[in-house]
Amino acid sequence: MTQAWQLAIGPVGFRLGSAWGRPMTQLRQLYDGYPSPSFADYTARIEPARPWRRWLRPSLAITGDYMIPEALPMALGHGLLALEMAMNLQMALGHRRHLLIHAATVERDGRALVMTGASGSGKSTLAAMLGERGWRLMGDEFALLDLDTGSIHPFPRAVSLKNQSIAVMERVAPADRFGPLLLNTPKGSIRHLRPRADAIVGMRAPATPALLLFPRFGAPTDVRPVGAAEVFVRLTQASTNYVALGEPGFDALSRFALTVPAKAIDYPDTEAAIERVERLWAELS
Amino acid sequence: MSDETDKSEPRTTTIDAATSRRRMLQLGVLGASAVVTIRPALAQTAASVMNCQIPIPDQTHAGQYIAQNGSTVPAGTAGAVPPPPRPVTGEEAKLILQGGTPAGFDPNSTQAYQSYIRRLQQGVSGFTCYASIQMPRP
Amino acid sequence: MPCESLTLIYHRPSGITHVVAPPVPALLEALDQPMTARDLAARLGFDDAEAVALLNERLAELVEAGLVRRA
Amino acid sequence: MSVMQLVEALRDPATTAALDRAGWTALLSVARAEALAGTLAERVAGRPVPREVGEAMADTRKAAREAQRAALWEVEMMRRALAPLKLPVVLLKGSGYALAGLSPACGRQIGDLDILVPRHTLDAVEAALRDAGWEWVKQNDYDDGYYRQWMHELPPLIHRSRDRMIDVHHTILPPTARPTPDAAGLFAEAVGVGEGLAILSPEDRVVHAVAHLFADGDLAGGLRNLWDIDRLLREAADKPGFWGRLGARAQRHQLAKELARALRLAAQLYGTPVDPLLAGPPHWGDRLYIRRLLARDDWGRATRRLTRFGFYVRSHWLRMPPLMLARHLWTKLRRR
Repeated sequence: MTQAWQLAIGPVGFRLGSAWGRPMTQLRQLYDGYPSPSFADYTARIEPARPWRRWLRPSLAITGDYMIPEALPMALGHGLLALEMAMNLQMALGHRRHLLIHAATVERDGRALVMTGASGSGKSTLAAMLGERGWRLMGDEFALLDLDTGSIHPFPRAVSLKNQSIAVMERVAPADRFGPLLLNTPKGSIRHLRPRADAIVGMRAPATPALLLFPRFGAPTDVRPVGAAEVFVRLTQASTNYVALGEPGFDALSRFALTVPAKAIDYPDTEAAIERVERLWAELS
Repeated sequence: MSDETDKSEPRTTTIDAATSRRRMLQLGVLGASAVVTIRPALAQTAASVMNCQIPIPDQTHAGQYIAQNGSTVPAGTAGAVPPPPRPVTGEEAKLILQGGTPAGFDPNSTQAYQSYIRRLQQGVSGFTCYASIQMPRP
Repeated sequence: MPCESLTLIYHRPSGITHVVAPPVPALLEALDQPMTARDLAARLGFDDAEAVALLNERLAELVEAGLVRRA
Repeated sequence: MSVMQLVEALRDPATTAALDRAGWTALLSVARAEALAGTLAERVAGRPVPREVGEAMADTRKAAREAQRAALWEVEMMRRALAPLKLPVVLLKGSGYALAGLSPACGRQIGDLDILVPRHTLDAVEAALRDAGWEWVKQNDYDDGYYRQWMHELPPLIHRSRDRMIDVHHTILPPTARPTPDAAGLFAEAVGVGEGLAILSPEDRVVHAVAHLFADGDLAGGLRNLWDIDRLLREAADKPGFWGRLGARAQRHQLAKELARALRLAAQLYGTPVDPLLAGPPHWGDRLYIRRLLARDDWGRATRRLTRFGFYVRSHWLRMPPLMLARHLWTKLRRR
């Protein structure tokens, strides 16, 4: 492997490999300050889609300990994104230590606010923004639900900002925390943002879930309660490993659904959302 | 025919009000499908962390046209449309399934492509991708 | 939409979760021993043919889900 | 070389004591690539390992056990579907090992459900499974025709709500393969495990694992298949007369040469106790097989492209006459 590096994100260690130098250099800059563990739970790699694709019109395949067929080869210029996706893939297919929920999470006073929803719901941007305003960012991609304690473990990857939200965050976060701007990726424009130092320092500190939100961007402000059964079903569909975990997964998720208050929240813009989130949070205690 | 419940006791958690026998006696309740089995959401999430593609048609039928009902037919068949110049991505497939036309596609062809995607079966290339995008999202 | 009374079932032998709506919990409760579909209908107080036919549909669902076994 | 490290760890878990954390990282990647992670995790259970390694191994063991539960449930649902037919149903490979509690099952990854039924019952079995919710995994016309005409199994079926596949076999090698196993003999010697289900006899289990090792694919998953053979042999080796019966069964199924090769490879890699007469003298070709079995680097990547391709062609050579092989490779090639 031409380029290799090990990276810890929350409780998970990754060994990363790349056939090219540049994506790895970008990744190491983006994750500056993160620990480099000596044992890795998962190996994630990017390699030439075909042997000659290393040099000739390079295109890369996302792979590792776990892989899926029919993945679209990506352009070398998007190598950083590919490495990120390779890590996501290992988690989605292989992780069994926690119940993995596709959600963004922030923490305050030891209690976690979990936001789940399809991509485009704005949960990443919302979490990133809250992370700049007094909350600790625990992660924008996966929430790791502890099967024994019911708490949430951080998985503070660099936030993946898409399209319009890039400019929104560029106004509030310093330039040295941003990765390169990636244009024309399969998901549009992408720019990664390293979380603030408190998120990295605190990346082994779990938090108790206190509120679950289903945000939806682009509609007039509205808040509706969501019943426990609906929460349960929606979270099984937002989880990559619920079925594989068996009974511990059922216990953890039903406990979460029965004890954590849940609201669906529609919002027209990030400011309105933050104002509403703060109010809901204040109403909790 | 006789039925028996499975010997091993299942764990149940009842949410909200308990059922009363009286209520279940209503035919309306009895008439509706009452079991939802939780299935793995892996494909869906895999799609959101990966991106996938659907070749139309698959390589074994390369060069064939797509009929309006989505089947592959010999090139030049009346009423059928030529395949798209490249595989459709998951995002484009989603748009096509909603009746839209991705940039660079002939609007007159998308009906046939939509039928083709709907008819995809396990084992045909593109199926995993299709399965991942047609699953209901939370 | 308010969430109507739903029951979550974790079925240990299969490791599969089912979300069931009425009348399934009551059906499973009534099926406390092997019995014929006719016995079950009688126990639940169904007498007309339409109800028995619908009951059989629900039982078929439960058989496919593996919660009820045809003997 | 890390694949050898995996082989040694399975053979003697104490060899892992020398590994540092980087060594464990590589070992785990290689084990995952060879579908042996669960097996490895069970082998090293209880040994002193670095804390993070212990956590990863515990996760892996739990995952394997949960997956076996799902596989056994699939067996039960199949049993319920086929019970009215009152047929002899023989469970093959992983599900069979798991249901009978045989040692290869420990930590083993179980893929599709493989069953063996008498050839003349295939139509009835197909109908019963479809009634119970299994559906065709519809391939294209070529594949479907290929299966029905040439293979030793129905085209695979998948259950519509559980997404699990079942392969229904009527013998253990395709009719086109040069060896012709005695299918009736497999049923005659099968051992009941209750509720109308059976597994192959101890000797036939080994012969089937051997057929599977050499005939399926390009020796892909070879280390795992060879591990099955090692475990099966160790479990049966002490039974009086076992080796004699094993030799006779291999003859009967026309797989004596393949058995001898598998015994030599297992002995060499896993230190399996084997009967020297059955294994025969070392053969120059064994080295090629070993080379192929160990073709992986410590990132879990497949290496030795040429050796692999050679075995791919060879595996089909064993399964089909030359002209059909040419046609098959041509069709597959055009599809790429």
